[in-house]
Amino acid sequence: MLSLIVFLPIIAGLIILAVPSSQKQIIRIVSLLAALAQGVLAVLIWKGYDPALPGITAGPGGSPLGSFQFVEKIPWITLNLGSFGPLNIEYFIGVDGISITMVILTALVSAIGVLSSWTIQKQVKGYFILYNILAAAMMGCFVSLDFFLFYVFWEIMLLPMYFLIGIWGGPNREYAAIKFFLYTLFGSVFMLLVMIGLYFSVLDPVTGNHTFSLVAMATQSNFIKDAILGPDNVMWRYVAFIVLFIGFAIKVPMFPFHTWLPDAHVEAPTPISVILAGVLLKLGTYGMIRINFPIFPEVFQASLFVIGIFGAINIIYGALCALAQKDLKKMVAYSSISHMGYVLLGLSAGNSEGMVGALYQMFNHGTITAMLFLLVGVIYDRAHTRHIEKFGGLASYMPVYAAFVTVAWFASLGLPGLSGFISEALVFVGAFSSVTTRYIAMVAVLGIVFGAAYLLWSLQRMFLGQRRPDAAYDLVAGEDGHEHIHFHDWKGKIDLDGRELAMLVPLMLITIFLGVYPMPVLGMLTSSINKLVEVLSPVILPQL
Amino acid sequence: MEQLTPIGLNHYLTISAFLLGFGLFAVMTRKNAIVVLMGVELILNAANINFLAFSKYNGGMAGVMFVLFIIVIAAAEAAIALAIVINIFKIFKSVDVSSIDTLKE
Amino acid sequence: MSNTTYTVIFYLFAAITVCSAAFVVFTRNVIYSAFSLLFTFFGVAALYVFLSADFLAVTQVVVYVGGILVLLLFGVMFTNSIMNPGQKSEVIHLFPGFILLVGMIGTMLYTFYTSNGWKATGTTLQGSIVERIGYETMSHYVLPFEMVSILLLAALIGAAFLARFDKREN
Amino acid sequence: MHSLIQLSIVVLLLPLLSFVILIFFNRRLPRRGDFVGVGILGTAFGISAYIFWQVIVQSYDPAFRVAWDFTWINLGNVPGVGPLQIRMGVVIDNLTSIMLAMVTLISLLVHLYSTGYMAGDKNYGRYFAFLGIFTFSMLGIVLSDNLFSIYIFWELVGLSSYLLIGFFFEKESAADAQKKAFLANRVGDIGMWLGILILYSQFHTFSFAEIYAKLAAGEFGLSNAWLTAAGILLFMGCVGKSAQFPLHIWLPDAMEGPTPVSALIHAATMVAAGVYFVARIFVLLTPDALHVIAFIGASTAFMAATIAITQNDIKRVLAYSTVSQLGYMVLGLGVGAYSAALFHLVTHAFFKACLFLGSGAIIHAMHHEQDMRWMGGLRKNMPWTFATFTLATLALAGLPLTSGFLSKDAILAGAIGFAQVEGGGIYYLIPVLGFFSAMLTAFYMGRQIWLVFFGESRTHLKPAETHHAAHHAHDSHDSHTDLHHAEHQVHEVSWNMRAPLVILAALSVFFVYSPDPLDGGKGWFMKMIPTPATVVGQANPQKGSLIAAATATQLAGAVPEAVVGHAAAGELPNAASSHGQATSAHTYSDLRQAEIVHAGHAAHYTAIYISSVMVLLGIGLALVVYVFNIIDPEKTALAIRPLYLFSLNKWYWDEIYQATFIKGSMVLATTLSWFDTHIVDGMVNGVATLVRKFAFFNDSFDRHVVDGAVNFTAFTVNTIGAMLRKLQTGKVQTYIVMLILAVFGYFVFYFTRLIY
Repeated sequence: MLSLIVFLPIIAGLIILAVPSSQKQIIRIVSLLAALAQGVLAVLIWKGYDPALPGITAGPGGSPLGSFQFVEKIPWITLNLGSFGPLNIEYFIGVDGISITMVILTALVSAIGVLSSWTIQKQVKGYFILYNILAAAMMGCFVSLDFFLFYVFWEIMLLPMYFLIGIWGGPNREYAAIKFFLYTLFGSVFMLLVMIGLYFSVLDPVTGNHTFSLVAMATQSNFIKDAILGPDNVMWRYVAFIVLFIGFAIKVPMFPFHTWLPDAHVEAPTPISVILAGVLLKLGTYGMIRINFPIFPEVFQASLFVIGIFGAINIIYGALCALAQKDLKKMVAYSSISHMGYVLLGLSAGNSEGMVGALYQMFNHGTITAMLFLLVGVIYDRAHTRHIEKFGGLASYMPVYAAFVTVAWFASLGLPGLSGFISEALVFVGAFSSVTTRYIAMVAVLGIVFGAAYLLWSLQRMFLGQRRPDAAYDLVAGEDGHEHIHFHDWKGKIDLDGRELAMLVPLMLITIFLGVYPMPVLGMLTSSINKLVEVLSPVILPQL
Repeated sequence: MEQLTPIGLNHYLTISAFLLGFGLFAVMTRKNAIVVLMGVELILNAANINFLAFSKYNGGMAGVMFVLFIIVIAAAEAAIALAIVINIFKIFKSVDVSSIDTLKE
Repeated sequence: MSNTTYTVIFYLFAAITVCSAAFVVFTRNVIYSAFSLLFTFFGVAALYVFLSADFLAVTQVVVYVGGILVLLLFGVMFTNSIMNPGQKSEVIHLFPGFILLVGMIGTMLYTFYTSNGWKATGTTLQGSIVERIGYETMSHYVLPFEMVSILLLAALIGAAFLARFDKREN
Repeated sequence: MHSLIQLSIVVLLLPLLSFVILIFFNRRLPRRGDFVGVGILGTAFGISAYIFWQVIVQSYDPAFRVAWDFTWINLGNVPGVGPLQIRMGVVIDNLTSIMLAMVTLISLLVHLYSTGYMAGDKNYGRYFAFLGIFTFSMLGIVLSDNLFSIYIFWELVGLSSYLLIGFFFEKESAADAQKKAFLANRVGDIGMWLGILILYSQFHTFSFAEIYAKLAAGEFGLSNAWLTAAGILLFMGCVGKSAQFPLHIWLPDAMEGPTPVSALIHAATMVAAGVYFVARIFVLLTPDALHVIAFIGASTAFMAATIAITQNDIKRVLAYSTVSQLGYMVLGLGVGAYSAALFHLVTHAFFKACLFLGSGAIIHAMHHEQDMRWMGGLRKNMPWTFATFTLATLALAGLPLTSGFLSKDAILAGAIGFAQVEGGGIYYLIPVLGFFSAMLTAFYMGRQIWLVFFGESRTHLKPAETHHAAHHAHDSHDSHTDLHHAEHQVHEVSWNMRAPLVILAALSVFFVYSPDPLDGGKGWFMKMIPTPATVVGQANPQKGSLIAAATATQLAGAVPEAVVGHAAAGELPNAASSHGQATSAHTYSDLRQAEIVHAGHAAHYTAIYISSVMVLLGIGLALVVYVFNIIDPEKTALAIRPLYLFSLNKWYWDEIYQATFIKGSMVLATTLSWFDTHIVDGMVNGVATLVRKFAFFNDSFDRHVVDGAVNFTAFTVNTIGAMLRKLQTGKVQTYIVMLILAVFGYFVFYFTRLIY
């Protein structure tokens, strides 16, 4: 079932490969069907998921499958490396509470992304093939429980992203694409090193061979004592943790490594921004939770404070940068830097509230930011500019759009009743409850105000007040006496059309519903998170 | 005159050496095919001298017999060679060896 | 005859041989070289006599002077118009030629006079060896003898075939 | 589930229903569906009135409290904590039922009023929808039984206030105002949120009841400083919402919203929610925190009053008076006059709503003229409005026989008592400020009454350009732009705007609350809302209780009575045994509190005298200035110009904030983004450039050295080949030469070997 949901887009890609590139509509419909089927599968998985099983580590009796669900485990690559012993890489996938939310999010966002890709006119065939590969790779990252498999998917993901930005992007796309690619590759090289190191220091408790299985790695007793990353090599474990953390932090993106994000977002086409912000950023934090922390729990405990500091920096720094932006999309990009900061802060809390909040924030940020970027795309399609100062008074002329923007903006600034609030609140609750990060949380709370500031300010400048003299649209007196808005070379509906509504309404409903009643998602998280916190709990801090 | 050294093997060898050298020189340098042939004859004679000298000073008849055969073969050789030279002359209207470089192709 | 005259005569003939050979090589006139070759052959024949191979000396004179030299002269006459004597034949590779001439001769002489690998054994051929040649020819060397005769035959036929003019040509 | 709970939940959800209906279907409904809002609010008010009847009137129980909650978020079995749940719930006690009735009533009246006031606006339906969601959130604050849900609804009222302030969003000023309001509230909410977090981090629960129980059990793990900090931080929420100094700046600007909204949100209910919240958390406030609260309240009351006396916009005067009155309430809470503060909350809600609605009627009649300088002489044209407005003004000024007198006097009495207990000195500043503000209140309200209703109409005096500017300001949202060219015909407003005025004015009279026009303490309200027992008293001995111990003689009287607790339920307690009455509700866990209440009742009549004198003084001053024109206001203004400007420009708070925080954060933001694009990203690009440089160098090395070697080999081979080709002349002799050369070479080699 998981394999199906992972490889369905690939199948769609193959079908598209067969379709002549002139049949744009067929291509679009094929990938839309694939995405919808993915969504259906995701719902089925969600239905069949038993939230009681925690996952994270090996299950009762040390069964290698752990308490994961929908597990598929077959040997993939088995070589005999002679002196290195047998190299066995497994096709080992499965979900637990942490990954299933991300799986659902991925299915949702990629379906939305296909809809939003409808306007792509340039090389439709190639676009959708790459898009489907991307969707498959993302899904694979979230379900794979074998480090090598994870790494493979992780790398596969880069390439389509590079082309999607570099070919279908904005004026400065090559720069952005290369920057994104190099940055992420830089991170994943580190990951590769640590992966190999781990392979040689972990034994599968059952077969007794070296293994890439993340489940086995998550149990400290499976480590060879004097291996390179064994429990004795404290320093190397620290190094590996930091290196791996940087690898993921680049994806998050964490403060010093974040500059690829605004460029990539500004240049990427709308659907790719949606995917990028909606899913790809989550891979960073997901990787930390799934790989980084359980494998090096004691280092994690030792570095809580630092992670928290970086989280707070992300929150406030991102918010302030967003406050200064003139380009709407860039502002949204910085806002997602700020919001991912909440995730880091919640992780740094190290307790259940914080971690649940962090994961829930990942989910909500996925939906909310997808909404934000879609809305930015809507106005960009019409006005061909994203300059905030070039609008004003739009609310009078595009009421539906204004309403959606208002809800999305308020969801993003964490208004109660919308899902963003609960996750931020839980993050702060956790961060404050943990003695380590208490004062960090006190500072990070400022982010709430700055967030409100830049969002409300942009809202005012674009939608409230009167039309600015240098606005990107004209006002023409309609036959009914009222003034109507007119965009140059925009034939379509002025206000949101059906396709855009079809993209936005589901996201909005999810946002509101999860803001009122979060348990559908939280219920899947809690047991896994509590287990994770137990796994991370040994607070014997080995001194470096 | 007693102090004159008696004629020994080396004297003959020396002569043959000179003949050989001159013969080679002729073969190498002269353009006229006939002179080249003469060079060849000189070389053969040098060889003959050697054979005979060794067979004289070492006893045995092998050298003598060889020289005999060599002379015969040299006669045949000379006949054939001259025939060839004449044919060459007929084809190229010249006996200039250096102008005959069809081997190059 | 006394040892001294013997030696003097040897040197005389040696000088004739070498000088005439040198003249053969170094003169530009084909006719001259042909004629000086005659002297060379004579010298060599004389040396044969010194080497107590009188029969061979005779053969040398007969074959070379009587046969080969005549052939050569014929060749010369065929190929060069006899009307203008003193016609020259050019040389090539003069420089490597000289180098090699000097070099070869030098090395050989050096070898002969430094290496005494072959000291003459006591037994030397004495007196005439005609009957021994005959004996050897018919005993040991009968097969080569026959071969040579066949060869000669073939050579004569071949030479005749090669050298003949055919009507069509002129 | 208790039946009242069910009813209260219905009350809570009805306005939400109205919001949902109106936001989606208002264009399809007749009259844009305003009747839906009014009808639903009427139902809600009916139900809450029934609850009020049940709880307060029919069977009063001082300890009445029914609560119900459900698991909202279940975090499962959290390691280190055990099963952890975040529960949501509603609670109904006496205070809640009173607040319910008050909120729904005022909301209903405002709905009714708005049908007239907003008639013809192009977003008429949306307006009622917003009113609905506001009422929903406000009721949520009132009903919620835990800090978390209070915070949620706290933000939601912020949202609805944002939406309603910016209802005329075409006006830049409105857009600015709404943003300002939301941000100022957010700043306050941060503090409140941190306070909540402090409590949660200790108790892992948000519920009031559990927190108080654990506090009383002394389970608070941190030091008392943290508890004080928690109190002050929670109070910051009130500072933001109730526009206390220093976050008061947003409320006057909020008057950009439609006037009924100002009446409902920015006078009666939402801004009072801050006070209500402080009352909810009153029991965990340490004396230090209370001192801070008291001082902030006093300073707010004073500052706002001083500003109000010079404002010309009729709504701004009322806005500042609101701030000032809120300051009173906070002051009351701070000094421990718990019931008095809440009493003032209720009374103020009614008469201030009445004032705003009245001013709305005036503005409506004056065709959106808001500047009092161009009004005047309206009493003849608008008698109903005049009567109700004046009555409410008297209540606000605090003249006897009005509700405002009862409550304000109670607060001031508590302040005096507090000052006595705390040992005088600086603490006397609080009652002094209070009384002075009372005088100022009387003065500026008298000024307003006079400017608006008496004298002659001064409309024609208005400078033309400002006149037209005013038109431009509002004709984007104003439907009736007809009479602007001609002289205004000012006429009384229609019934649906008149009725609320009358009702509210009627609710501003003393007998609604107390049989004794001079003593609110005898009224039902202050009897039924007694000061709750603090839960931090014994846990942390503070100055107050030490003093209490020192002045044990007084307590010798108070405490035993408390212990005996002669529950004087029926008989009206008199001033002599007032402390007995006060303590009869329950026994105080903190001596200091008992003492303050006692002293407050003792100081009751002093307060009455002083405040009455002050009020009369103020009104007299107003008369002197504006009626008899003995003092010319303009001349006075010129005489004390600095002070005048200081007050007119609202103590320059906006400018200060603009210069410090806003500009500061903007500068910081631009700096950071410059830093981001130039330094951080610059580093990245720098590294990239370095790598590129190295790559180029590497490339050239490759091309010239490595590749060069290959080419060189090829070249050499080529040349050698070309050289050797020369040898292949086809001349036999050449070959011979070579052959012999070889042989000779062999010779040479051979012989050289022979030599050695």
